[in-house]
Amino acid sequence: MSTLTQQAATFDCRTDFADELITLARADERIVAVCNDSVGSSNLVKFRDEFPDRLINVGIAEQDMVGVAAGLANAGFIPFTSAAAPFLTGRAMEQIKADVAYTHRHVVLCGQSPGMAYGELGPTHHSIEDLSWMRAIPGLEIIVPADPSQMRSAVRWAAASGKPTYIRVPRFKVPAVTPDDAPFEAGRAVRLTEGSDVTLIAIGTMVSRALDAAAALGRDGISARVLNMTFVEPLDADAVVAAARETGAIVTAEEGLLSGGLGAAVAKVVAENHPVAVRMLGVPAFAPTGSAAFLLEHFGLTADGIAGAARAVLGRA
Amino acid sequence: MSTLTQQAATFDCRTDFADELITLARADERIVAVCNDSVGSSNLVKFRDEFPDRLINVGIAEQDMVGVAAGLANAGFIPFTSAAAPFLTGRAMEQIKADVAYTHRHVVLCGQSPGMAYGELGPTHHSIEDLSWMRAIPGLEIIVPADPSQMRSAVRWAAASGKPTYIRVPRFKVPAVTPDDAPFEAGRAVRLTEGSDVTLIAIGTMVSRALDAAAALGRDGISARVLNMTFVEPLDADAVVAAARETGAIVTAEEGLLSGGLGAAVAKVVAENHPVAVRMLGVPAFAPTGSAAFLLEHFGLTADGIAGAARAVLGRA
Amino acid sequence: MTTVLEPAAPLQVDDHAAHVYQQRSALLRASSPAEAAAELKGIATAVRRDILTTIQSAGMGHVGGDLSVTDLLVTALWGTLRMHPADPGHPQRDRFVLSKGHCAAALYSTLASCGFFPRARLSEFMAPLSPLNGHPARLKVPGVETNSGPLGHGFPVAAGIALGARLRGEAWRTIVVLGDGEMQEGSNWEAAMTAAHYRLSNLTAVVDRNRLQQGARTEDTTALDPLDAKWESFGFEVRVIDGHDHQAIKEAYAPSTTGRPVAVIANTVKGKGVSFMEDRVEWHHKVPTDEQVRLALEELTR
Amino acid sequence: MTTVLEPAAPLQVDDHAAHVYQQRSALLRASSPAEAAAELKGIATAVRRDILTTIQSAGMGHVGGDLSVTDLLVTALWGTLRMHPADPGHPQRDRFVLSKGHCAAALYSTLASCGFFPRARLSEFMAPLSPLNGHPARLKVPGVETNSGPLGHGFPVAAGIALGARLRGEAWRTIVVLGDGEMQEGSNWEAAMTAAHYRLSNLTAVVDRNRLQQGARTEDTTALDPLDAKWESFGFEVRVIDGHDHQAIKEAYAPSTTGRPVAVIANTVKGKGVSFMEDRVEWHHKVPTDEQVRLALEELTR
Ligand SMILES: Cc1ncc(C[n+]2csc(CCOP(=O)(O)OP(=O)(O)O)c2C)c(N)n1
Ligand SMILES: Cc1ncc(C[n+]2csc(CCOP(=O)(O)OP(=O)(O)O)c2C)c(N)n1
Ligand SMILES: [Mg+2]
Ligand SMILES: [Mg+2]
Repeated sequence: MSTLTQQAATFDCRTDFADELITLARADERIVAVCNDSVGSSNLVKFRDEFPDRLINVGIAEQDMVGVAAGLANAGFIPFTSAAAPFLTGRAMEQIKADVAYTHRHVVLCGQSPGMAYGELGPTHHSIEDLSWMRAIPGLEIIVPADPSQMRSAVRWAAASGKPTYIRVPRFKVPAVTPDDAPFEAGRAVRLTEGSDVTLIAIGTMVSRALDAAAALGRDGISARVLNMTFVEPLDADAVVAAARETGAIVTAEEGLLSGGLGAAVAKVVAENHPVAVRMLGVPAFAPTGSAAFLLEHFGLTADGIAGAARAVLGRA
Repeated sequence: MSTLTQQAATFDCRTDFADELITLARADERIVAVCNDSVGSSNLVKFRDEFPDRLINVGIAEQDMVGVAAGLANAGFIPFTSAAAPFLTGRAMEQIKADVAYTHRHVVLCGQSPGMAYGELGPTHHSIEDLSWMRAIPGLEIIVPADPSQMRSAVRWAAASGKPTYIRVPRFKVPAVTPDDAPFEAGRAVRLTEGSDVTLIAIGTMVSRALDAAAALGRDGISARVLNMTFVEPLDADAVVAAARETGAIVTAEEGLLSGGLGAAVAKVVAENHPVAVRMLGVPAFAPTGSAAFLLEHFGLTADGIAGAARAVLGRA
Repeated sequence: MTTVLEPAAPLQVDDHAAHVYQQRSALLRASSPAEAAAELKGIATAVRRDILTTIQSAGMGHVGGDLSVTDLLVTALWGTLRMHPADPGHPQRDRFVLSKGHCAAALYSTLASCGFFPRARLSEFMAPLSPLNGHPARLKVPGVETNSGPLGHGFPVAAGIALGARLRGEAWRTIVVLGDGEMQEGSNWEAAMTAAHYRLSNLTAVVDRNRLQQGARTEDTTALDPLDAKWESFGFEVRVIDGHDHQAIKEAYAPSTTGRPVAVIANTVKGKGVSFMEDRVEWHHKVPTDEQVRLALEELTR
Repeated sequence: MTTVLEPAAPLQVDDHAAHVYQQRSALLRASSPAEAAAELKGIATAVRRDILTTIQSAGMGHVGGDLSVTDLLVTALWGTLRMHPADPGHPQRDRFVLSKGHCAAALYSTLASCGFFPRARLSEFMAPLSPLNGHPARLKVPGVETNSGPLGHGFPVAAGIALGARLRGEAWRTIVVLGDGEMQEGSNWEAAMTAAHYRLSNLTAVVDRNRLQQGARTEDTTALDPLDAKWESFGFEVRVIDGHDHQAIKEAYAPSTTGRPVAVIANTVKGKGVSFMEDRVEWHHKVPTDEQVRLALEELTR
């Protein structure tokens, strides 16, 4: 697979997450970090060294972690609550529902190493469910940054928004894909390439692969639009409808289950507004053993896989 | 709303749940019940009286409840694990994922009083998230019975299936809607009326309302097919594709959020196989105060609401 | 997905009641526990009466736990904490969290007694679109700090609030009231460890130890005793009291003397004050008939 | 949604090793703790060596906790419980649950030593499509009773297994091993209450008390002490031992004498047996270099 972004330098967005958080914390005393014995894996060592009192590590206790964060928000803080995504979402689900979303507290939930980033550690440590789970909580904004610049924007956006927010913090290294002048707004997709035959809608780790797929399709004379959906909630429904109307076919790609994540959100908008053919790529089941890169290949979450789905949806397979 | 089923006798399926479980338990020593201080609200008083040792009440501890159930399955039992749906699903989410689904244990998860059945008790006690949450757990079968006969079939099916299963146990009273000869099979919808203009796909409390809607539409000369989807997982994709192909338009109705429940499952099949217009009815947000009946009206989850959606999807609004 | 806000008439401060509260509660807070007890008892009786009529008008509610927790609530809100009914979001307010949120009627009746909203609104309990939802919701009811209802949520949140006060160097205190059955939730023991580890001496956790939960006695469901030893081993300063003795409650609500957070195990009677409800499991959420309410109110004048 | 099964080569019993295990372990079980200790120690050293090479071939793993739990594992599987490597689903088997599932390499090495599968397969640890996943999965690895990895899951499951034995009138026992940091999870205290309430004397919960968790010492993260008092107040018979003394471990694994479930607090050293790893937090999941493995193996011959 010798395409542009696959050869480009790749970045670990956790560094950007941590650095941006420190920058914000220097300017705003209300910002605190809350974690579950995950100072290291949440990349919060520097934060702790600079703000020892403002790093609250509750130990291995995710329900308590989210409850404590909600309490800190009550006391006027803006808690960035950080844990491995499967434990943050799965273990503290009802706290996220009741204490954060329904109580409407400005708590920022940072799901570390989402998707299958923890590769060999297996399904208990994968977070392929988080987008489906979190989308089923009313009032929660959901951001899936695709590269370092979006990671930083996401942290800033969430700190300023006043809204309960879930952010995936990628561990899997990704190339930079976001143009300097790209918007970072709730409900606003980033259009990365123009295209008229098909639209590839991707998030997170899948965005660079969608770009590579578009390049490959272009070589076959297929004009593919690429949208980075970034905000899975609120979704950019206008961009989806425009894609359906203007390109007539859609492929979605995400590192997660298809039951209720990006693909499901897109399928809903399409089916309700402008029915066209959609193919959804994602993770179909609990993964076998393997590295994150291996598993993405295993499940066809690659540029080839995306391009293949595009050809299939166009009947050119 | 003076339509057939709305005038018919209605039933509390919890009685059927409890009676059927007792019948099975008499014949099969492996059947036990596990609950969270919910002997009364799970309608397990008679079960306990007849099988005092086989009713395991772990107290108010849902994570423990599901873990203990998985352990009982390891020891050769078939645990029917019963709690109010929001606490069973939201509080024990990661146990359901890891201990039941991923470990692949034959545990039957019985979500009592799902949807907005707990009316005035509010969003913390509503379970509008459960279908989206549970669909995002690989390997879990999901059954939403629509009436007493399906409730009994669901209990029998789950006991015999050997599969981890989630069953909604309705509290909101419903009329009988299932013909005697109707199938009860995984992945097989029940076709309740024939129709050629539009298909109404409903589950649980919405099925009788869909039938009423079909009757109302019929009076306007619109021929509506009604499918009771019963198994949200595995979905009857063939019936959905046939509906799309043969009737050209679909309305889904469920007592739950639309992010990843029945509607999302249907939209995926439609968008991937035979794109047609779909309207999805469900609960849009955390509910205000009110009885279950009031809230269903409030959110338009009525025969009128379904009929209106059908007219809208047909452009005859 | 967005949250739909309540279309209901919002609750607003009852100016007169709030004014009375400010003065009387200041005196009660300043009084010795022994001096304050009789007056607190009188307020509690009035609140109990409101609980009964509130549940009567709703035709639903959790009367047993409401009546067992009343004295704990009234002593907290009237006799201990600094509340601001006219300015419920006052940043320096003391915080009260009712973790056993099913006893919303008791909380609402007590908040109304303080003037957070007019007592007359209690009749809207659980009515369509009412702000007085079956479980407390903070965007709907002034004085509610966090939404409760699912058991095991209030204590971690309260620990976070107390930790927040500590981080800000603020003097306000936090009291959280838990059910005893609720202590079966592991989330509470997580919060206990956190509170003890951070030595949150500004936090008081109160257990309404009525020895009954929804379906049976706690000790017949999942035993909690020795509950004092549990709290002690989790690092709390433990005070075991009669949870209907206002003097004892006010004493127990005094700040920590050890630098550790305080656990008050308040021995109570579920259904307290209405003889035919007392210590009977079925009154967890049974609804009294009009005749039973009449009899209960009669008892509650004596 | 359906589960995709592993396309990997399944693990199969190692007949010879299983045969040796049946005989030696029967003798070890029958021996007094003092008699059995030396042999158990020898097996543990061999297992420690396998852990190191297993992690070396994977280039990943949790070596610190693997080495602290080894003696607890070996004494359970070789010296206490009745396992059936040739028939891993044997209905009367004793059950062993490793709740601290991140120490899969220790569990796999021990299971291989018993013959559940050939030792040679250990080199596939975490390889693509290998059954030896980073955390134990029962459909992939014979001898694994329940999938673990997220902390706080194994104990409730083990309580359910023990309760199941009780309900069926079966004599088999259940041992579950927990991390000490893991005890911060509230789900464990829920399970403790359940186990005590049902008086599950057929259940032994073992805490690998190495005083370190992922990022720091337990007492600097969220303090657990007095851990014995916690367990006692939750209704357990508590035995505090040196978790590297095989005699003491075997004694502590003896059945309950009180009718209550047993908690063994095993004081251990994280990284035990490899001097440069011992009691150092960074070895939670640091991976040794080839040279470090060589040095470690050298130490582990002595
Ligand atoms: C997580 C959760 N599980 C179950 C319930 C259902 N429930 C409501 S009240 C109650 C009993 C509570 O008992 P206790 O804490 O002793 O309260 P009190 O006796 O003061 O009413 C139960 C089980 C709930 N609200 N939340
Ligand atoms: C629910 C959950 N939260 C967090 C983690 C990440 N994690 C893996 S190991 C570990 C530390 C465990 O410490 P301890 O229980 O003391 O184990 P040991 O010292 O024996 O390795 C953590 C936090 C996890 N696996 N599960
Ligand atoms: Mg109680
Ligand atoms: Mg440890």
